[in-house]
Amino acid sequence: METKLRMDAALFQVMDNEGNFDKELEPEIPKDRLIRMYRVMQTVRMFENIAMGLQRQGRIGFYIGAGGQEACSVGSTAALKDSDWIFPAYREPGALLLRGETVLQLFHQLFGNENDYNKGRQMPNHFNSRDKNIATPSSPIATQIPHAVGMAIAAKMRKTGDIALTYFGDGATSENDFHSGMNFAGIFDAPVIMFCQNNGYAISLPTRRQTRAETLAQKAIAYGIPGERVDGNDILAVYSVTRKAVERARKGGGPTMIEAITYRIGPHSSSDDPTKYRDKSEVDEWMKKEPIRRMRGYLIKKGIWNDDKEKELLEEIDAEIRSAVKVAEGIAKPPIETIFENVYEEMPWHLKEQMEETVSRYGKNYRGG
Amino acid sequence: METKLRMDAALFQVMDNEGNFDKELEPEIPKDRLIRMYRVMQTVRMFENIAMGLQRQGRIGFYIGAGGQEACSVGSTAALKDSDWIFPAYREPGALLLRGETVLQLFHQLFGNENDYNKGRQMPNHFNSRDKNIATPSSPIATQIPHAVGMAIAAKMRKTGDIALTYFGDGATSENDFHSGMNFAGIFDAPVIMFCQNNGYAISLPTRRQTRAETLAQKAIAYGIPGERVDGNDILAVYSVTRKAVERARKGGGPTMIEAITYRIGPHSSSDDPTKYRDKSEVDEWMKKEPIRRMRGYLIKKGIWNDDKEKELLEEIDAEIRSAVKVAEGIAKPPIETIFENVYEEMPWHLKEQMEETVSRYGKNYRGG
Amino acid sequence: MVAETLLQAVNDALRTEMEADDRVVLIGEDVGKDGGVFRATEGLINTFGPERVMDAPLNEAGIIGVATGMAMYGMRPVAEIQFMDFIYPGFDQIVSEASKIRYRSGGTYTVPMVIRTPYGGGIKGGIYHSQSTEAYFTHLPGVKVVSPSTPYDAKGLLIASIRDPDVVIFLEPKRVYRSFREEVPEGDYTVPLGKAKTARKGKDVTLVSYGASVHTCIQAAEEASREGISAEVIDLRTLLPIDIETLLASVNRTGRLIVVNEANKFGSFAGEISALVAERAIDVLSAPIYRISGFDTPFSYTWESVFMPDAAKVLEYIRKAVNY
Amino acid sequence: MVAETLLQAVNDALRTEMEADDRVVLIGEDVGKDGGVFRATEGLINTFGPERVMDAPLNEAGIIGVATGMAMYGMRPVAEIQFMDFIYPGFDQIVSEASKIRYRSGGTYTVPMVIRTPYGGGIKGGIYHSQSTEAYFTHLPGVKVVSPSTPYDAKGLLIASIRDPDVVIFLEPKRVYRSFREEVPEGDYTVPLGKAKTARKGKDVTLVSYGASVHTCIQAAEEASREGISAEVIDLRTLLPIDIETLLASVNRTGRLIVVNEANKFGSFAGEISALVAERAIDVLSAPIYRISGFDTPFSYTWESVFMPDAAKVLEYIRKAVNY
Ligand SMILES: Cc1ncc(C[n+]2csc(CCOP(=O)(O)OP(=O)(O)O)c2C)c(N)n1
Ligand SMILES: Cc1ncc(C[n+]2csc(CCOP(=O)(O)OP(=O)(O)O)c2C)c(N)n1
Ligand SMILES: [Mg+2]
Ligand SMILES: [Mg+2]
Repeated sequence: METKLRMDAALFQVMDNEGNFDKELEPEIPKDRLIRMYRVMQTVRMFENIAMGLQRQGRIGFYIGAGGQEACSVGSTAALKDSDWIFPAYREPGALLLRGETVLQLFHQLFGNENDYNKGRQMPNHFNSRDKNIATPSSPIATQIPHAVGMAIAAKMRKTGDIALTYFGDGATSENDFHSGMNFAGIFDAPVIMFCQNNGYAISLPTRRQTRAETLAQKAIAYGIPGERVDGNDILAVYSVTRKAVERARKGGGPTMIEAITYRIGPHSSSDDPTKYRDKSEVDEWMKKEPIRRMRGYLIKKGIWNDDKEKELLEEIDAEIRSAVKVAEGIAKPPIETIFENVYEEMPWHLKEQMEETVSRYGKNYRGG
Repeated sequence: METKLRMDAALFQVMDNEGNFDKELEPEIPKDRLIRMYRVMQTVRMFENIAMGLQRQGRIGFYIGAGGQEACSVGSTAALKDSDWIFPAYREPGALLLRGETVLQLFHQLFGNENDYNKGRQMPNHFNSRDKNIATPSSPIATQIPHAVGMAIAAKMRKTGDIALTYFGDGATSENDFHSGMNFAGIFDAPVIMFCQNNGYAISLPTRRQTRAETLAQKAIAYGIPGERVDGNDILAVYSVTRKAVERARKGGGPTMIEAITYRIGPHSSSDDPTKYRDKSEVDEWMKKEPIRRMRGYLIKKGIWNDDKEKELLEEIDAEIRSAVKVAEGIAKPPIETIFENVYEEMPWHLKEQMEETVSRYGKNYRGG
Repeated sequence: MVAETLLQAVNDALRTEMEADDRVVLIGEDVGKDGGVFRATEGLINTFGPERVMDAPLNEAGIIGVATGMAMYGMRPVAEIQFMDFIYPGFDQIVSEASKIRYRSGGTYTVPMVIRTPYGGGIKGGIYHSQSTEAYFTHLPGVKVVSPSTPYDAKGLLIASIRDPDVVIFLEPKRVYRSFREEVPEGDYTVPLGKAKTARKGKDVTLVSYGASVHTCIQAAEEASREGISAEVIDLRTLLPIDIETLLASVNRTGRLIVVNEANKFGSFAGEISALVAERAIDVLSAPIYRISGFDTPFSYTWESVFMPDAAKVLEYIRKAVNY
Repeated sequence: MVAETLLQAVNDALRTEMEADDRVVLIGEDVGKDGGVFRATEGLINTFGPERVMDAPLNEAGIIGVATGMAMYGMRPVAEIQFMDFIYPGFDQIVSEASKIRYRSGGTYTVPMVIRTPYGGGIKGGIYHSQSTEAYFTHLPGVKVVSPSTPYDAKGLLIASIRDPDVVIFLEPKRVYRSFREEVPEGDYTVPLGKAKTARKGKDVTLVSYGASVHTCIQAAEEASREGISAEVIDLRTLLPIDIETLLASVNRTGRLIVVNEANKFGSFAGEISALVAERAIDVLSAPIYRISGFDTPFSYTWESVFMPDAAKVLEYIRKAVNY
């Protein structure tokens, strides 16, 4: 009659803060791929620095960064096939970039210009890419989780072998849609990965006030599915843990929840003042575990990286970003008619009427003054 | 770094199917109290038989029974003080009766007459009793769980020492309000008991299709709170497990979730046909574990019960119920004006207008034709 | 042709589309073995198996959210919510997600999904098994809202809804589920979304309604005709987008408008209909625009029949409008 | 008297009531140390401690459901939902529970609770930080719906709401949060629920509005006066129950009605206002009842200023109404 439930609350790690790594645990990732992953991490970080500047200058309306969390999205996306589906939140530009989305395209989104896939309808950092199988995020927290499950169930019905992965934060685990998604995933054996970036805070609320559970991974037990904990600033560990979950899902083993322990270095968003709720000493402590430095340490120790390459890379990225800003900022807003499009496949009479009235007021193809 | 989480999935039991009991585990309950508990169990069962008959005759509109689950509500309510709060679902007439609510009052509710506390506004079996600290249930599943938590937090603020207990089913654990309630209970250390009657089905859905988790009690792990499993047809075990949770809550130890394994003998409700989704053999199997027979066996083995007493009791209850039906059925509906009352504390103009129009159509104090 | 109840017509539509299109899948509580608490999905699991007739756990957000993900992938999910009163735990998935996915993604993702749910009074369901809250959906850009009043329309509208590229909230008047039978074509046909039906011709006053109340209006119109009053009855069928042409054409002819529904009156969809006419045809009106709706109270168990507008009440307002 | 912004007035009201009544507790996301994302609860945790200023986990159903339980016990919880756009995960707790507890229990249990939330556009919040969905609450028996447009009213209405024995949905126009200051009495005063305010007297046309749009109406009315048109502006303040007397008295005088709000037009609360007048005062109208609202699309990030009605648009309709 007696069953014991157990779970390792231990954190899976492959490398230390300096990039020293455990050869036994080191995943096999081709050298070029490693460098590409590193490049994307650096791009995300530099992108953020520049975007935050644009926000402060009022050139974009808002920004919400991923600084400190780059290993999470890049490491886990690297473990997927490009045909797998990703349901992001707002801290995963790394997923898009690793899949080959351009920096320019991301800036189209930030500026909400007419090349933005979203047609300028969403706040900055709501990146989607249909072409790259990356779904359309919204602002309400956790709502994408059941979508990922539905997509995974559909892919399973269609026997494509594709799986879905969804990103969300520690705060999101309190939301109802987390509960819905986890439970449906378990019951329908969905090939889906629930990737939780536990960055210690939901805006101002520390994780220990978000739940009385010691870990977030143990929430998986409630749904009878495996839960894993990984050092989210160790990209090799993130890769390996995700890989394992991917294999399980692809083999019909169902869902996995991954809790990646990480930290957001900056504010929650450009509207946030983190000094209200956390100490500088805490940030300093986490800076030692910062993922880009660790990855660089690893690459150097493996002998595939050096200072020259670093310098060259940073210059390249910087140029790419600056040129993207220039181009994207120069592109016009989507025309005023786009307000009324895509509400339905066909525009119903009342929207046509509203569009006509608006166009009569502002002019056809108006793009702002 | 390593933490092991564990939980006993074992079922706590004090007596077997014949009422043979473990002296070590036997709780201390005074003889009169035991007999009172037994009486309430029998009342619930006989009440149901008669009410289902009334429903079939069209004298009441609907019925939803507790047959087979009597030990759950009676055993757990017995472990509370009368000043503790109860947030019921719809299978807990036993809780009301044990607290001294009358059979007659329950029939007022079923007939929706003017003596019904609800003023005839709810379907049958939505029993509340403000006087007995039993909250007002609704039909949506699981919504009462956060209320119980809020009440418990308030009682803690007020330092009354009172706690709250809420009842819900296996199906309810899938609902979002379960997730909300469990998480808030944990975080705010609420003196609350989450009492889950796992009767194996949510209408037609078996529990193993409700969640991939092996037990429902393990869901507590997701919230960092203790989870217990108990034989829900063993009233002594239910009493003891609840008692432990009550003590923990009263001492400031916070919430407990209890999963009581039980079975509903009858249909989900008077609208349900259980032969569509479960076999007779399953019902027969469970009849062997039926809680009233077990309790009777225990009382007899303790030497405080016999056939004469049984006969007398059943006659008494039968008379009580029949007289209650007669009285309640004869009482008029609440007057038509009650449609408009209690929407707000003071009736706003638009409701007054609607009431006046209605009264002008049907007459003042109209009670149906 | 077979004589079917509205409920059977719903079942027929589901079966017809599931046979025709293997992207159509059902998901909901008790939709499998049990065949749904009203039996709308009866027998479908035997034909199409549990993969396409998905018995869901007790969680409406999951039902709608998971169906949304399936629709984004290209399936055609039909989600059942057991009673409209229980749609709210999944409301966010409709309001924030399904309805806005096409828009927010610039049209790159779409959600061709139907959410079916029984609504309205008439089964002694009390507060929580009787509500008509269509106004929460008619105020939501990105969804269409449909409600049939007859078996023929139910089948044709449901097939059209399943084929529709947008989110369709399909409201089934449970009071009509088994109230009468009607000849319904076998196999495949559609009734187009966005088109109202003139259920009864008339020239003195226009009654606009949908769902179960349509029958109340027809009854009242027949009684009125005995008094020499000719009432037109319009069955909207689709609430959003509303068929403004049929509505205005009728009011322009009759000069009088009464809107009838079962919802709580204040802020209901009847107000929108009234406002549309007050904006576009005020000059033709020779009487106030009356709305006959449920009371602004929770739905009453005991007083169900008083809560829901009946023909007598509608007749009273017809007289009032004509004699104004 | 102190000069306060609307945001400060909200903070002041909370502090005033928390000092006066220890049953008043706050619960919401980031309301503690952070002082709320808009700073509405700034400093309160220092004075009243974390037991009365409860930082909640990220779960709106829990915030509202737990507050409901506290209210049933006799506390006076004030729940904050960070943005109105995020109220939907907790919608069921409002629609099915808080609003119906008094009724369904025959008046034996009550829920004296306030749910505060910022709403409307004006901060470049895009689809999900800009919505005005008051129509979902004005259609809900059992709740009152309040929206202030000025600091003075904000403080007085919020104190009145906290003292009210029913559930009050308190909608704060975030566009007005910091847009101007006004003299506000120190300490305790109330502005009664259910009473509209004539924000500007006029005789040719009645503009009815609430929240941020009131200021748009006033601006338009001022521009109109330069053209010799005298527009009256009514600030409803309480949407439910609506102050029908003030509304009808004004329309009876002016004979023309324009309703202005930011919500999606179709099915919005503006329709209810129009319908009330079309039902009760149609004979006095010398022009159609116009509604100026947001478009029937999700709220637009890029086109925010076009989405929200501006004074120019209101002026256009004033002219239209007067010249009809
Ligand atoms: C339903 C909902 N409630 C509240 C918010 C406001 N909000 C935006 S982000 C956030 C915190 C999210 O925390 P977490 O899930 O840990 O993600 P993180 O931002 O830390 O990556 C909150 C409360 C929201 N977007 N959606
Ligand atoms: C939110 C909601 N969804 C659906 C229903 C319909 N419904 C009524 S009872 C029930 C099953 C409940 O199962 P469980 O929680 O196990 O309780 P039991 O009836 O077995 O005691 C369902 C689905 C409901 N009442 N509320
Ligand atoms: Mg976080
Ligand atoms: Mg059950």
